[in-house]
Amino acid sequence: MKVRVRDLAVSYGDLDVLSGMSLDVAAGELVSIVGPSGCGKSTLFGALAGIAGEDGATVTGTVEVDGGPVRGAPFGLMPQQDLLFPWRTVLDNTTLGLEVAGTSRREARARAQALFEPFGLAGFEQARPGELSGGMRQRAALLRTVVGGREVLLLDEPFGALDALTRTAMQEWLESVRDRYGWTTLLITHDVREAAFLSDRVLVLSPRPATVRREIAVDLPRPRTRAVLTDPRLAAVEAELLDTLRA
Amino acid sequence: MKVRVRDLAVSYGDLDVLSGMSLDVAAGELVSIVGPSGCGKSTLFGALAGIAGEDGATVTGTVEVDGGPVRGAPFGLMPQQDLLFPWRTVLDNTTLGLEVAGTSRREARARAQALFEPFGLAGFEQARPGELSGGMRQRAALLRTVVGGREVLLLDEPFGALDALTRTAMQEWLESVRDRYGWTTLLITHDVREAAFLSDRVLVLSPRPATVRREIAVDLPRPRTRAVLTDPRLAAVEAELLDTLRA
Amino acid sequence: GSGASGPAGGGEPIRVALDWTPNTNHIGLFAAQQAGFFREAGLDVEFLPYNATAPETLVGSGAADFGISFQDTFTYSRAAGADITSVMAILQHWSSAIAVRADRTDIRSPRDLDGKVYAGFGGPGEVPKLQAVIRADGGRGEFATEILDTAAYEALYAGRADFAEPFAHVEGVEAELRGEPLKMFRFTDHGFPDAYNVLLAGNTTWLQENPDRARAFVQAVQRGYTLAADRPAEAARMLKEANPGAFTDDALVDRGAELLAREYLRDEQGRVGVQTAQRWAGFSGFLYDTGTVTGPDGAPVREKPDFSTWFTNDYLVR
Amino acid sequence: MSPVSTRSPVRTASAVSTRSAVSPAAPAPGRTTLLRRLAPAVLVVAALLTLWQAAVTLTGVRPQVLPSPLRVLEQGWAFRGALWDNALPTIQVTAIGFAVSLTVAWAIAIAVDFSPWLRRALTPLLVASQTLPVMAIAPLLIIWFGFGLLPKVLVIALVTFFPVAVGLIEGFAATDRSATALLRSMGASRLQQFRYVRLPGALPSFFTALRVAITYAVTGAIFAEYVGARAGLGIFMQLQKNQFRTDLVLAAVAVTAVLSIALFGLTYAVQRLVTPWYRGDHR
Amino acid sequence: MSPVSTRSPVRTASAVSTRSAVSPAAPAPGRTTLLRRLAPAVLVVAALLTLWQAAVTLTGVRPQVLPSPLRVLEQGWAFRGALWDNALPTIQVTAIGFAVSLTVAWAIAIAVDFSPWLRRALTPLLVASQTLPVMAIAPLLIIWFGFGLLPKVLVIALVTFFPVAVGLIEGFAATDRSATALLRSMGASRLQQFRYVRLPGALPSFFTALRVAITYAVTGAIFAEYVGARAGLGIFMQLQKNQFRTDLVLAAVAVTAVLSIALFGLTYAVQRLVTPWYRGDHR
Ligand SMILES: Nc1ncnc2c1ncn2[C@@H]1O[C@H](COP(=O)(O)OP(=O)(O)OP(=O)(O)O)[C@@H](O)[C@H]1O
Ligand SMILES: Nc1ncnc2c1ncn2[C@@H]1O[C@H](COP(=O)(O)OP(=O)(O)OP(=O)(O)O)[C@@H](O)[C@H]1O
Ligand SMILES: [Mg+2]
Ligand SMILES: [Mg+2]
Repeated sequence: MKVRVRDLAVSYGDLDVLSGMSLDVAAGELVSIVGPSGCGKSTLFGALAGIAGEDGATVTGTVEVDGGPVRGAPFGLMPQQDLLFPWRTVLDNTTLGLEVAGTSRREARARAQALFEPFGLAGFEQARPGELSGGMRQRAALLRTVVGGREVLLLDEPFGALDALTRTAMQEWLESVRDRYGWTTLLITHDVREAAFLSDRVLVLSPRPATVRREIAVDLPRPRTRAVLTDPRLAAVEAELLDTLRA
Repeated sequence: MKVRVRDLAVSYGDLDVLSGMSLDVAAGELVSIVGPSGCGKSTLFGALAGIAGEDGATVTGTVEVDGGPVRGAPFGLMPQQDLLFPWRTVLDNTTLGLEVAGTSRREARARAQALFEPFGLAGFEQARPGELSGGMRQRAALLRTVVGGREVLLLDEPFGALDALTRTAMQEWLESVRDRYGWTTLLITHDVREAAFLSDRVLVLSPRPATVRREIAVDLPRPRTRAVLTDPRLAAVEAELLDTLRA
Repeated sequence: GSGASGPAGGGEPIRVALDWTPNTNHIGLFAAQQAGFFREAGLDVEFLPYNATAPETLVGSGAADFGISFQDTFTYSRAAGADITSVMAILQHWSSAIAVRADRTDIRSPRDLDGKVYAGFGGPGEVPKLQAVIRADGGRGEFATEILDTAAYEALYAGRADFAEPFAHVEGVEAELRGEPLKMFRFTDHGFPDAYNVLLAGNTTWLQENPDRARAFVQAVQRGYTLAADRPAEAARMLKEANPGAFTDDALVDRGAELLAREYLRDEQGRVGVQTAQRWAGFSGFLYDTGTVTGPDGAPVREKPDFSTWFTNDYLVR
Repeated sequence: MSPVSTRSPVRTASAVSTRSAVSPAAPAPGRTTLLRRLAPAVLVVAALLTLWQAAVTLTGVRPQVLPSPLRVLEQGWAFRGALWDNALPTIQVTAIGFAVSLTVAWAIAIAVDFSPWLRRALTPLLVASQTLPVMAIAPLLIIWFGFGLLPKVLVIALVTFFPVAVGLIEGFAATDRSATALLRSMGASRLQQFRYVRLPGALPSFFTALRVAITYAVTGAIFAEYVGARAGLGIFMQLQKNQFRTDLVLAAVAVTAVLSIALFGLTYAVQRLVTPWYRGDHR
Repeated sequence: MSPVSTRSPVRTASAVSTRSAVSPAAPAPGRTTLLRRLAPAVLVVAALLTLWQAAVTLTGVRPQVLPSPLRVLEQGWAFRGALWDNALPTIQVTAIGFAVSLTVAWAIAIAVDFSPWLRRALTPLLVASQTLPVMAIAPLLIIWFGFGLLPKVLVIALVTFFPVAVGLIEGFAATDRSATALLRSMGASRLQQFRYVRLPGALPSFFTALRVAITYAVTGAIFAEYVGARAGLGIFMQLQKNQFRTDLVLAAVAVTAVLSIALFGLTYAVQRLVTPWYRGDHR
């Protein structure tokens, strides 16, 4: 198992957000997490990335990566609020993860620059984050995360602010490169179709305090193309997810 | 016409965002606006609400409300970034529009409080915005807007961060009360199904610089219920919208 | 004006501005207060709190009626148009002197000060005065000046400066008490005219309008300084009693008072307070000659005034 | 795998139990925490004093030049009555002066925030006001206002209003542009925009400035006593200095320092009360 | 409906053409804008000077107590050589002293930001350092460091480092917690967190503090000259004060004010260079 979580419990003061959550993610797998708003999805990511304590949470439980303690910074987190830094240009925002990892600025810029075109951000390299639209900010934040070169990606609603078209394009981009880089990915989404389309497995969380209520495997061939969207198996997964959520 | 916009053009320095946009919204109508990310939807709202100049835009054109110049503050804007104030509790954030309009604090609180339950925010009245999840923040921002009692609502992606279930519940809530209060509503969304479900008309914008590329009327009975979701006419509108966007 | 009423005419108190925190220069003032001389004269006297404003400015502008002054500051202020008159000489002679540390064997007389560092206060007449003394002693009068104001003595003691101009009866005593005595070169020993080191100045207009109260006040002060000249120990006690908490070192006050009584409070005829035109013309005339005195318009004045209009002995007991 | 308590958030595979990194783990809150918070300061001050004592003892420097801390303490204690009697008027004038100062700073900052014209008109004057040497204006103050409380209050206000005014002005100006825009879209008047956004947004900046200014308040009061005072720590210092009692001057300085530090500490308490939402991470 | 140009954003039905409310509409940028920006200050200063001139003429107050502004100007001009000769050393010592002050402030603020222990240990010391009356420590400085540049530089640093240090410390502490968290999640070291988030986040706060501190720099230098100097504006003031030349004292004060205002203005230029992303709405 790439990531192994056992009995993870997180609370903010009296508010129990996660209570004894356990989950496993295999290397190269894409696991989606769906659940009602406010159930604790973002909190789970915060706990995995080791920063839940930063805003006052009490965290207990075990997190293992590659069967051992977490070493270094294997998680690449794309937070729900994009958290672009106003004092950096868009380009320099996207190189942040690389710079922190010690990549030279020049090299980092070159690598990030290459993604501006497919991310629809070409021409905005030198803009400040405040000059971007909501969807552009989100794409910049995603770019920053995927270019950071971490083993496990934690994507919190990466496509939430995108229109249908841009969204599909970005999903397809992710599907096409995921394999190439061998990313293990955890994806929070509120779009069950997106979850079904992209995932190997989908975890449905219960309302707060969250536990894994149901785990649904998506048995569809990879790489997935637009054709999958009309596959009845996809519709079935979608329906099952909605049913579970409604329960 | 409740709202009449003619030849609205907005640019940020050299970047033309809107170029000669014209549109009309009748009283009580719900008009959705869809368009590619970064095309200028939020900018349009900023220009209507009279605040585009605030971040350096040049605005030309005409905006009329009820056939005359804009007087007072007829627009209730829900911005894409929720803009909850960290120094106010969630409850006091939601009463902001009322307080500005001169409603007493007590009265304002009572009115906002009544919506905390249907908005799934009960128990978080005294929390600070920083203690809310992404979806909860969005709901609080929507609550602040709808409780403000303005004639024209400008909702910028009000349900973007909500899971399918919560989203449906909120859409249904909006549909059920819209009529009662006689709100004229402009809604930005990237969800074509949502646009079709809620709207009287949908405006599809072109990429930047944006103009209205196509206007699609949704001829479905009101009030709309869950049953409409399976109506083939809805599916047809959805398909037409996607097609127009793809063009 | 109304002040022309009898000596007992109450009205507003007489305000006296001090130049410094209470010290032995003020001994007669406080002796007069403690011994009840003011009360006997029917006067209500108020010593203004110590402050950073020159007493000449306060007296000249009417913010005070009398104030402690010095012959050099008086000269500059009066030349610049201040409405002040000297009504009494407090110190009849120079008590301030050129001082070096007693262990400075290389400095035996003022001419050895050439090329040394002077710790000064920034007074306009200081440098010409010292130059004159050094030249009179056969030196060139060339030395560096560091303007240190209140830190001058510390600089002298620490050896950062070579000479300064302290009061023999204050800093001189203090240095001795501390066991690090100073070597003093008196101005008069080196061809320099004697001067009234400390004066009592009054507001000229006020004096003219209140001649009786002025006389009563000045005479009471004169009695106070006479007491200090006759019985310094008693006067020192009064000074201390009048300013509780102001003096931490009894010996400093007592020895200072003793020295004052012995050498400085009386003139050659043994009188207290009396001034002469000749003494005024000597040092003040010298200051005019240096070209550092400026008139009300800010332009240097060289032409000497009639110094006898600057002071009066009229209010004194003769 | 038995649960282990560690301070770092979940970064290890061994079972972790971590509590907020923000409020430091405190076994028993109250007294113990306070002690632990004060310990570093106490240690460093003690070390410095020891060094100073040793230096004085070793070099044998005259107490008129540099008295030992022990001597300062001893003499300060001996003169505690006089110190207290002089501290009282200084505290009084500090309180009044600083109150005036805050009022003036708020008034100016608000006026300037509402009128760009005033901003341009007043800024150079405000800066210039900080260049007035008290010595130069002392005679004017005395002649106009006598020796009462007023001139001293004016000096303190002059010395301390500026940091607060600048902090507020910049705090107001720096508030989130989009938050103001949102309020404008609600039809909020300039006054409402101020009340709902600019004012609360500027408070952190205000408290930073307040901390700077309050530090100058006591020193400003001592300074103000140069304008003329009968009693006060400044007068006491001058009296003792003129008698070469450096030890007592330093004792008065110590009293001043303690007063200032107390006022400085107070600002944190007030801030916590006034801006409960705001948590700088004073780690 | 012909297009009308108005400054208010689209709020009217009549055709509007509005340009950013941020950068005020400027027909010809360069000179005209500058003139319009300076106009309010010039007007107010002129009004005040006229008032002062009238007051002096009417009351007939002696110039030794309060000279008229015209006299100050006239005498200042007559003594422009002396003023210039004395301004130079003051400027020099200001520059050096303020450079040292900034260095110290940054060093302390960074150290304190990295170590909560240091924060607790140093804060009271920093506050206490602001309570040292220069008059009381001047003799010590002379004894230890002589008459050279050093004691003066120390005084300026002492007077000005504190606002900057406090501004920086609080600026560092106030940076967005979630931004720091994001960097931590990237495995950023404490140093990297500082460099990428806390440092840029604190810059606005730094510049606010800088403006307060730089205002004190020139005054601090003048103050420092009390510690002992041969020339300088402070010495000039003392000399003229002793000669009862209030007009020349005020002329020197005016020079000080102009210097301070110039330095103050400079901070805005530097800020625009260093933090181009940051726009407080200095409307
Ligand atoms: N403050 C600004 N300064 C400069 N350019 C800006 C600013 N705000 C927006 N823009 C630009 O205007 C264009 C339109 O932005 P807008 O926010 O209106 O897009 P949008 O249609 O709402 O997109 P999205 O769906 O992603 O939110 C974008 O290209 C953006 O870069
Ligand atoms: N800093 C905080 N302090 C206190 N409570 C918090 C904090 N952050 C989150 N919470 C609470 O934890 C719960 C879970 O929040 P979380 O952000 O994990 O939800 P989520 O599943 O991501 O929801 P959404 O889909 O709306 O983003 C919420 O009830 C929220 O109020
Ligand atoms: Mg979330
Ligand atoms: Mg948008």
